[in-house]
Amino acid sequence: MVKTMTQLMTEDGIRCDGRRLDELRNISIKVGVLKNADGSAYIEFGKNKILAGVFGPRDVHPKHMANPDSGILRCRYHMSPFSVTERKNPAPSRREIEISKVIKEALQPAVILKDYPRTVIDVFIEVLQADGGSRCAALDAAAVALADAGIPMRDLVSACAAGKVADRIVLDVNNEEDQEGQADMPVALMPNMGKITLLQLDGMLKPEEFKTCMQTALVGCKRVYEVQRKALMEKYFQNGEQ
Amino acid sequence: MVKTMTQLMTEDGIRCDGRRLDELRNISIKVGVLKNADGSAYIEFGKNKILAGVFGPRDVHPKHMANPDSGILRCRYHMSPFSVTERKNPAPSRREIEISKVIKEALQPAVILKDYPRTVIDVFIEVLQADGGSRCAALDAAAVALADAGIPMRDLVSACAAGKVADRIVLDVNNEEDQEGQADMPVALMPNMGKITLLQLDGMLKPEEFKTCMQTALVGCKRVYEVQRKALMEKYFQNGEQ
Amino acid sequence: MVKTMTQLMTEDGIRCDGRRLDELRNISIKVGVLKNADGSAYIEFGKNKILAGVFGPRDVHPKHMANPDSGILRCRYHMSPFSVTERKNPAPSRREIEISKVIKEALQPAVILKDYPRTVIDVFIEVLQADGGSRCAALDAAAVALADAGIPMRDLVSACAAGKVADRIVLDVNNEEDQEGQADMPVALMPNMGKITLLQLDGMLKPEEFKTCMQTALVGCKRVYEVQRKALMEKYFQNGEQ
Amino acid sequence: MNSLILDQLKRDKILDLLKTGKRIDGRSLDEQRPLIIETGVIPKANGSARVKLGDTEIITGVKIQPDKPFPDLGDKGILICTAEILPLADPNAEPGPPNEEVIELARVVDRGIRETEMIDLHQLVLIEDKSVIGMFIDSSVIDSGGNLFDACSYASVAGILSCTVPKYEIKDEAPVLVEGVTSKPPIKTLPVSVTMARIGDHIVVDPTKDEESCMDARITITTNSDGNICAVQKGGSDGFTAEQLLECSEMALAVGRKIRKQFEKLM
Amino acid sequence: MNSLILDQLKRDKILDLLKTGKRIDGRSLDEQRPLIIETGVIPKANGSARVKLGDTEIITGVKIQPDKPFPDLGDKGILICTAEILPLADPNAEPGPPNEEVIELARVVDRGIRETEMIDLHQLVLIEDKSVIGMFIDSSVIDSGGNLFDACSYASVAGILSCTVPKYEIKDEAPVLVEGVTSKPPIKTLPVSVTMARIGDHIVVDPTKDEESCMDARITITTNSDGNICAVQKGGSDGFTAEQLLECSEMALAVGRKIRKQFEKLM
Amino acid sequence: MNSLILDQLKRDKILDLLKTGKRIDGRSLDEQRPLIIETGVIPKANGSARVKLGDTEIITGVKIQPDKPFPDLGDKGILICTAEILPLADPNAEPGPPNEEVIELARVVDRGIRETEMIDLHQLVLIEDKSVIGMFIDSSVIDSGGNLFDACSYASVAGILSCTVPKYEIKDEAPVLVEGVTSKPPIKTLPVSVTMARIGDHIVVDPTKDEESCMDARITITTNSDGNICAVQKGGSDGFTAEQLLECSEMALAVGRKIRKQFEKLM
Repeated sequence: MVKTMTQLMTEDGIRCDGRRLDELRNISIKVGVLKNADGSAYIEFGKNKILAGVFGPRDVHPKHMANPDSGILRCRYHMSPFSVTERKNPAPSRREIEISKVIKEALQPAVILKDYPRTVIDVFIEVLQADGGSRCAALDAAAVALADAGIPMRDLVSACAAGKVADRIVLDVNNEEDQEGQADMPVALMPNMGKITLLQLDGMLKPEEFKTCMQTALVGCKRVYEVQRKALMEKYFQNGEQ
Repeated sequence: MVKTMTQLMTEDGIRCDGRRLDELRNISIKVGVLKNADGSAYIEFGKNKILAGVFGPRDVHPKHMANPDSGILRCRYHMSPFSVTERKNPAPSRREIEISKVIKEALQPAVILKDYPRTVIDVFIEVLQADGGSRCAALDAAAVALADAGIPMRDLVSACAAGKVADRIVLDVNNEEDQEGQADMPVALMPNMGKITLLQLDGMLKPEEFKTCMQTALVGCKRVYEVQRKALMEKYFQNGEQ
Repeated sequence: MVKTMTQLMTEDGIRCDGRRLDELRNISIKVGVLKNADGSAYIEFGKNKILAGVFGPRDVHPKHMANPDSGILRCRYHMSPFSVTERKNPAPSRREIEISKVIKEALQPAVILKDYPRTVIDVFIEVLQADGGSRCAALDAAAVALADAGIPMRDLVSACAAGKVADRIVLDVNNEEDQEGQADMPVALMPNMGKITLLQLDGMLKPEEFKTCMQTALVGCKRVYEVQRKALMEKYFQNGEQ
Repeated sequence: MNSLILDQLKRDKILDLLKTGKRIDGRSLDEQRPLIIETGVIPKANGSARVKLGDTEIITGVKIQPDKPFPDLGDKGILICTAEILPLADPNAEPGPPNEEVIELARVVDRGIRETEMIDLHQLVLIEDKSVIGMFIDSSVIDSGGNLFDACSYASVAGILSCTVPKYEIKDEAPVLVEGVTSKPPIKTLPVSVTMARIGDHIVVDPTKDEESCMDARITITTNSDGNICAVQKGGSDGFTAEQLLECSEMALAVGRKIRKQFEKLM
Repeated sequence: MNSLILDQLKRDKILDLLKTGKRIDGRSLDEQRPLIIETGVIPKANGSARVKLGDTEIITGVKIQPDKPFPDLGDKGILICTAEILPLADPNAEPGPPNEEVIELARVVDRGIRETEMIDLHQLVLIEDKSVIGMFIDSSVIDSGGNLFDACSYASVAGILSCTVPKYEIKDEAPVLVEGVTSKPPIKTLPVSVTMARIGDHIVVDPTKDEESCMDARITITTNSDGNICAVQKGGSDGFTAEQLLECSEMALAVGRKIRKQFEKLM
Repeated sequence: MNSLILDQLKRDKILDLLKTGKRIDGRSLDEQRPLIIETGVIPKANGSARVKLGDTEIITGVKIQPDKPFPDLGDKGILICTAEILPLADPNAEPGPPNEEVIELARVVDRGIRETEMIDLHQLVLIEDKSVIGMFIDSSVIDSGGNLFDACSYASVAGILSCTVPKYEIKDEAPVLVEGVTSKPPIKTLPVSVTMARIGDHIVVDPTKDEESCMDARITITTNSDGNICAVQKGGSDGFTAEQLLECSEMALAVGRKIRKQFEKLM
């Protein structure tokens, strides 16, 4: 198939979807969207549409996986068959298993597990429609869903990617930029504690670009945090009531 | 491949295998054909050749599946690789898993499980040669095998399909009629209690045809019941002895 | 692909790799090559390069597999993807599962399991490069690794194949001889107790050839035993110390 | 423990109310819960729908792509409906390969649409025996509140109705997408699945999760636009009398007519 | 519990009797149980057999269909023997993927037939390197009473002998069935598998399930019509002396001759 | 039980020493363990290496064979790196399908080599869109002593550097091996993976197994010959500050330069 190379950026730094270099895509988060889950959130982040549901703390099955000294956190990141251009096989791919692991490890520092020995907290993420940055958007929804479930947390976790496109560092890489750009760096931050809990990079960055890219992503994480906070406030403290 | 359409019925209602509209295929049932199983039966129903073996009540593995208040019933319907025209992969297909479930649910009302808490009764069905109506024939053999195993039962379960072929309602649909006919409706009946425990339909029936078709199938079930009874009598009460 | 038939033997009984009829390939065994395993050995047997590692006696998982009266022995024979000409899928093949079983049964008579009830001894074998006779070489390494792990044993187990190539009985069949020869017979022997614990045959032998072939293999086993002994002595009794 | 007792109390309440002809949520026995259908919710898919049936919620996406026909079915396109219960939909759902309940769900939804011949599959052929259009209708239960059979079926039908089918041309025997040209799928009839539960001697339409937990048996009947009965599946660990089943078939036709009007608005 | 005690008593009895040269079912040490072979039991298959060896019972079906040859084996047809123990055959059998015992069973049965070169695979080629005939010989144990190796092997051989091979013509490089024309499979030799158990110092032919439960080791030897030894498999958690194995090879030839006469009647 | 106490004591010791800027094996914080690389250890493979990084030991084999390109990537050859932890490498490793840790290991090793564009995949094309050369780089951990990420990456790189690529000609649209003609793989750059652990406030390079058991978080940074950062993976159940990560990136570049010199000797 012949494909014309997408023009990823104009000369004055306007990106293929009209954004400026440091501009996030539209983000909206709804809290408590599911009736069965103990906590839940739905995020639209650009064209990403992602659901997160949390159950727990609850008993562990199989029992031998339980930890007598602490609760455990499990995470499943899964893409719907219709979420991507070519229909995806519903069985979890190796990519989904790896992302499940890094998301779990990004959430774990924020969750206070010690108080719930022998239990599990399950975080289930379903990507209904995928765009660039789905793992960050998934993390953002999952952190809110954990809070909605009343799980005690040290901090939220806020995630956003930065990257390199047409030789420039940009915030919040979209699908086209991810596929044809030069680098993609997803980052997750515990915003109040200043702790980076997820960092990945695919691409090629000079050392100074690496620094700029990370700082750009961290700015994005903090903006995402405001959206997360607002969404939780709207559910829990609207009109001054709990 | 070009295939000439089978002539499914003559104008005076004689079917492709020579039967009349309300005529069953030949059925023969042998009881107690296996030495290892606690109960067993072999049925030939038209060209169907099916074995059923029952084990139990016995301990449940894995143990967490046991029910402290009642026995459980498990059922496996499986087709031999050589049972159909194209060699079948021996791994259970989704079709076999669904049929296993509906057969289990068709037998369950007849089996008195309350008396055997924490145990399982396993019903294993092997279709050695498949023809139209294999799930009904399998059920017929399984019910007899359960009785042969001495499992306490409220009633037998007797199954037979009816269907629509060449615009007419017929009893006991065979393979050609199933594949080229208009509707196939397998039905299972607890004959003494008048309870229908399996009902499926694939095809297209007017509401009045639906009623006729069901009634036709029920007549078939009752005739099958006589064959089941006779087979059990032959084993257990021949010559006046137990 | 057109392939010229390998000349398997000269008229005066010199084989394709230059060996005489009753000559073994080069064998070298190193004991205790792994730090994590409780016992280990590395064997080069012709072009075979095989690692064996032993863990145990240790607790059995899952627990219901434990035997209250005796230890159990488990064995896994596995080929690396790069060990054969065409890259091998890393999932265990049916061939590998069968070989694992026959190796386990060949080692079992030599291992004193009664003293370790409820435990397991795990033997893991990795074929890094495969040549003819890999199961025998694997067994030879596994027996040494068991001894290295300090598992109490009645005897070593020493294995070697014989076969029929160009109408003659030969010792220690190599890859070309295995594939184009007339018979391959792997044999394992407990050398001090004179017990044959593995015997397989693929090919075609007259009854008198069967006898000669087995005797030839047994001679090979005894020579392998000397190599095994020497390797263990070198590790444990070099310079007169334990 | 407490929740087990609450469950038991709820079951007792359901049974008590049914004796007086009432349901715990105030519905009459033959009344469905409100059905809310939203389409186009997954713009990247060729068709999609989000369906709420009471507390049950489904998202369905349709993917359309060229495919090879099944052997011996070279004159027909491919239509495959699947269904899965996402682990976030139900505290008892587990990740992993589908169990027998999910397999039954997916197969019954698929048969309901297939046996009514909702889509004219002959119109999905590009080159006979070689190349056809495949439609994959994947339904995910995102909130489980009873009667997943009907909810998944409605979401699948709505997803199909919302589809735009891309156009393919044949070049060098291979299908090539024609950008910007689409059509509606070739719809022949509108299947409506109606599920009823028997609780004691009572038949209730569209059971909730609580009603399912105390039902004796279940029947799902799919009818088409012409008022024919096209697919039936009995479930549950007890049976029905013939009279009850005939009553169910009439209910399925009556309820089906109402739902079908909602579908017609989507066309 | 009681049954464990009974099992132990039975084992003691077997061992006691063997000391006096007798077996619990009255057979002599080198005597097989009666072998009953019935062919054509699955008319829809291309070949089939039902075999009883004492209390062990097997059903084998043969399916023949065009296939692609294995790479580098383009001048040979395909022959695959499988074996499975149905869960109704044995209280200890479990549904699911085959365990190591079943895999060994299937592979030993397959090798016995393959290594004797029972079938001339070169005659099953339709177009070299492109299209060949594949024969799938699937054996199911329906009653497990010991010595599954020999019983499955006999059922496989009988199934093959009962085959009618359909004729295929090549049209446009693809095989097309020629209706109504069949032939016998190209048989070169008759393999006979003979399994012996060592119990203490005694070698017994064709062990029953009870004898297997107290055997020390097992050996399966397959011979062909010319009296050659073609496949051997030792099993069990102990070993044999060389003398015992030579004794076994003679027994396998002697018993093999008797069984082969039963096969010859099927040709 | 005792070994649990010993483990705890060892962790305490590691933490105590770090407070004084020391490591339990005497290394400085930014010092790697000795790296020993041996190539050509599997002569039957197209390339191979045995790598020891302290107590960790890896064997990597490279297989090169013609393959079909991935769809939409018809102008590139195939490069796939895998990694597995053999059960003999670690008392906690289990046979069976890879768990999430092994999947992460394999994917991070693969990305490190892929994202640096070590190999010019365009040079591995035989016929565009139809036939390409595939390189499979399979790493097996045979002794697990910490920092499997770097050890597997080094073994993969060394395996690739040791490769001889066979020559294929196209005949009748199919690739045919040209015997006796080989070339070196088209290397563009040398990736070096450097893994660091955070233990409390300390960052240590190349953690041992004992250090891993008490680390808070882990970061793996891969750099190329031009001093660019090409792949990063954070792991572990806690995080880093931004300052710590920048410090890590500098360490990765510095340590990377030393390791790269060892690779250059292999070219």
